[in-house]
Amino acid sequence: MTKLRLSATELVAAHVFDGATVAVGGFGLSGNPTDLIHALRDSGAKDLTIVSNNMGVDGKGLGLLIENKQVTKVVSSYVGENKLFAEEFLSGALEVEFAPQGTLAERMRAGGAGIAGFFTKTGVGTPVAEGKQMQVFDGEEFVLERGIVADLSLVKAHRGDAEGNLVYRHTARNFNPLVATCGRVTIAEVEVYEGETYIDPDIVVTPGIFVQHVVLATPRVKDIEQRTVRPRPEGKA
Amino acid sequence: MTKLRLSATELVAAHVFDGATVAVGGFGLSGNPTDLIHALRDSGAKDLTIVSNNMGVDGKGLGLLIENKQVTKVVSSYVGENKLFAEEFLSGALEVEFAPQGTLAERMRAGGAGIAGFFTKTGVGTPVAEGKQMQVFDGEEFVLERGIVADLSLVKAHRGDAEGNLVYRHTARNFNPLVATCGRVTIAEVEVYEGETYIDPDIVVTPGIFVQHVVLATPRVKDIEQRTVRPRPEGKA
Amino acid sequence: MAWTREDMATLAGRDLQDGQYVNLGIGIPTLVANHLPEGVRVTLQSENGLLGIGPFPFEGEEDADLINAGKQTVTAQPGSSFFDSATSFAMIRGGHVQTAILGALQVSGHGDLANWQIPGKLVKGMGGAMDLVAGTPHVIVLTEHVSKDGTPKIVTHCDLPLTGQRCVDKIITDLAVFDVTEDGLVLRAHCADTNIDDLRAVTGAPFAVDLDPEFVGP
Amino acid sequence: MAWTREDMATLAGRDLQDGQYVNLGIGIPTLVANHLPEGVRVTLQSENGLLGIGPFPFEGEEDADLINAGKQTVTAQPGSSFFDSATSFAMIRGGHVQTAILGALQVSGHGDLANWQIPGKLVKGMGGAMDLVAGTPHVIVLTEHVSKDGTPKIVTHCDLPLTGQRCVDKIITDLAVFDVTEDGLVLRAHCADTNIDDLRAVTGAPFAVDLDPEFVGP
Repeated sequence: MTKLRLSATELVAAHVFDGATVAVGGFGLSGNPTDLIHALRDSGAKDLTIVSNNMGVDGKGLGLLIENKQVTKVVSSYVGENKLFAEEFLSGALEVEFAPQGTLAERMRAGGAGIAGFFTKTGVGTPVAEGKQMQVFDGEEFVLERGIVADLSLVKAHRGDAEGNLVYRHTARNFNPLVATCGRVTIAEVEVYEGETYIDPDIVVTPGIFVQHVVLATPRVKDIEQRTVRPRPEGKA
Repeated sequence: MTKLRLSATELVAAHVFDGATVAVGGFGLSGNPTDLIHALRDSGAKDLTIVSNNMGVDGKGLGLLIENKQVTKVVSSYVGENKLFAEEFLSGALEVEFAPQGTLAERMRAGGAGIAGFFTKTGVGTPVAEGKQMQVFDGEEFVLERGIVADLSLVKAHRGDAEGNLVYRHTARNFNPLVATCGRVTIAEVEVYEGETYIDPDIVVTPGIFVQHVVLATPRVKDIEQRTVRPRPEGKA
Repeated sequence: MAWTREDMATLAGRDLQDGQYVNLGIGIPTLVANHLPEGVRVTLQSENGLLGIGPFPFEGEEDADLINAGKQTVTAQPGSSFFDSATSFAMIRGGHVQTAILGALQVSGHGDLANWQIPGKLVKGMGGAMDLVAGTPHVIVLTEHVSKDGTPKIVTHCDLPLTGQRCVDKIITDLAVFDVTEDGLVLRAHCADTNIDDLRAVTGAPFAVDLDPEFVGP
Repeated sequence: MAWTREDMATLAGRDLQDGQYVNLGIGIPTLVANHLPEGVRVTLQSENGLLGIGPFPFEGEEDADLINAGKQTVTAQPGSSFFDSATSFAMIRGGHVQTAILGALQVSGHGDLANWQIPGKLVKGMGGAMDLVAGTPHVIVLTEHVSKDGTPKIVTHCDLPLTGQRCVDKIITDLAVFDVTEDGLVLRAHCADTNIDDLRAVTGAPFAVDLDPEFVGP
């Protein structure tokens, strides 16, 4: 038995529906489940709520779903890299719920962990706390934030095995392990499929219990948003 | 610069004080920071509150602190393996706050993560929820549980490096990564010290930011509480 | 003859589906691992931080760093994973572990469960039981129908301190199988040498009868 | 002459102690990494999941999987670690990252900070700034003393939407250094070619004066 599936397109189409809440991993364009985002676009599902730290850039990442007018609402911490998004937002076609980055990560973790809500100091006294329940603990004020459960979670990992165990590479990990936990159905796109040569159980980051399906990513050159380098020291190749 | 310290005894004595709350890793006798527990006993610190899933057995693990009458209160999920503990508890010399195992783990994580409290369904309608704040979310009742911050956290890890990064071995991981996060001061006892041959950053479980000091464990045969085995199949060595 | 512990484990095993994640409590529930229907493979979760519990180790291969929630030395299956206790209970509390099978001191007709405190005895603690019954979507209780002194373990109202409220979905005893519904207990099957009247006499809660015509004894 | 951006970074660097964990915001704060006092080594945290940010990679060695919170390609120092965003903000929210250095649109005399929403412009979001100022024990703001149109950035009351309330501990501008205390701002130092009267004219909040006799210019 393996959780590997052959077609990302068929898989996403089978699990998404109009009005669904979809959580998507990634920070900027790093650690994005690109094939699964393409499959989500190809599904044509409408009125989606997307929960993701960022919303891609024009023509890339989750920006594709904006172009395709599939999104009604986004829950994000930063959406500044996407011009079309800005237009849709300003025109009122798109609802945005801003969540501080750490609050967003914790809300996904909470949703996946059966935690209905948690009290954080983040956002107290700011627009983020407006209309939310406040409570004082040990003399400090906290705001209640709710867990998020998604109908479908799309995850990018570096390696995955037949049981759905996942490991990530460098900062491409970011939101992915949290997105993996909060989906009613979670699909992971992996660069390397280990099959029954399982990942060492001591280094598994996302245990397979959180992952229902695995697809192998199409090989591609990964996008870099800000290519910053330094000159090589003299005499080095 | 390294976080390695030579004397567990001196280190614990320097950071513990009468009345301190001390969080200790381990599940049963597995993954116990044995040298650090010995150092805590040797410190003679009194009126301690111990936060740990279990309280050791007679003469072993945290049981040593009970024998030495250093403990006023324990926060645990299961304390059934320790006869002296039972006597002290029944005589009223020892206060016990029972916390469900998952709630205890989450409370430590919350304390370490700046979460004042969280809502869980665990314990609703049971003695655990008595006197606690309740709240209904989406038609279900939840109980508010508080984060725990310890004055001192004692952790057992398999390997540690100069930066305090830690990895664990098999189920000896248990509560240790959570204990590591919730201490104002955290000391890790490691079986293997990697020094500046650092642990691969992709497999670090506890990042060094959570660990102030590292000590090298005294080599010893680890305790097993329930030695269960099966017969070898015929013809195998 | 009443069903044996193995029979009870067999009946519980039939409730599991291939590919499920399951947590087995100490005692009779542990036996379920060895009584799964043909073709059904489940992954066993141990709340101390292991997904994919394997059999006991061969003698001499015990590892103090590899134990189950009963603190017994075990092995790990191929494809297993180790994780911390918060992640373990994220799986449990978040409903990712699909079925939990536990013992009971008392269980009510509405699915309240008491299994962590014995009257007059020392309170040892609930361990992970409260989290398991609160978080797991499907909870099966495996228990003797009556306690050693003959008192019904299935009751209208638990007088022992609860482990969880309205959390049990199915009760399998040495005499009978009950579903726990919104309206109370429904008898689905019983062992060959008892009958409904006898069952009423040893069951402390009322139950409806809707015997499963497809039931096959263990 | 006012202090340069490098001068401001140098002054902020003096506030850091050897061995600290520090988060640097985008812009002037980033420069602090290159202006640490002799013998002071800090570990830089990047909220997207890296502890131990190294310098930019050599050309050709950029890795799309290794970026900082500004989405720039970086490297990782020896002894670094990667982790998920919830763990990253557990570090931040839990107060384990000891100092955060950020920019400001406005900062009040009581330490309120506004740095995520510009009036009349599109709201892009707060990213991790709200978590950083709420969770980090020591928050330093590095900012020009006045905005491009000459308006004071230090104000009695921020009229821009807040990032955090009473969260700033120290303000370093191109003209002066202030501590933020319970009673409001205290001027601790200023650059050579300004004076207290001139500072009052360009500072929108009142401040006490308690110049640090040991202050050495950058």
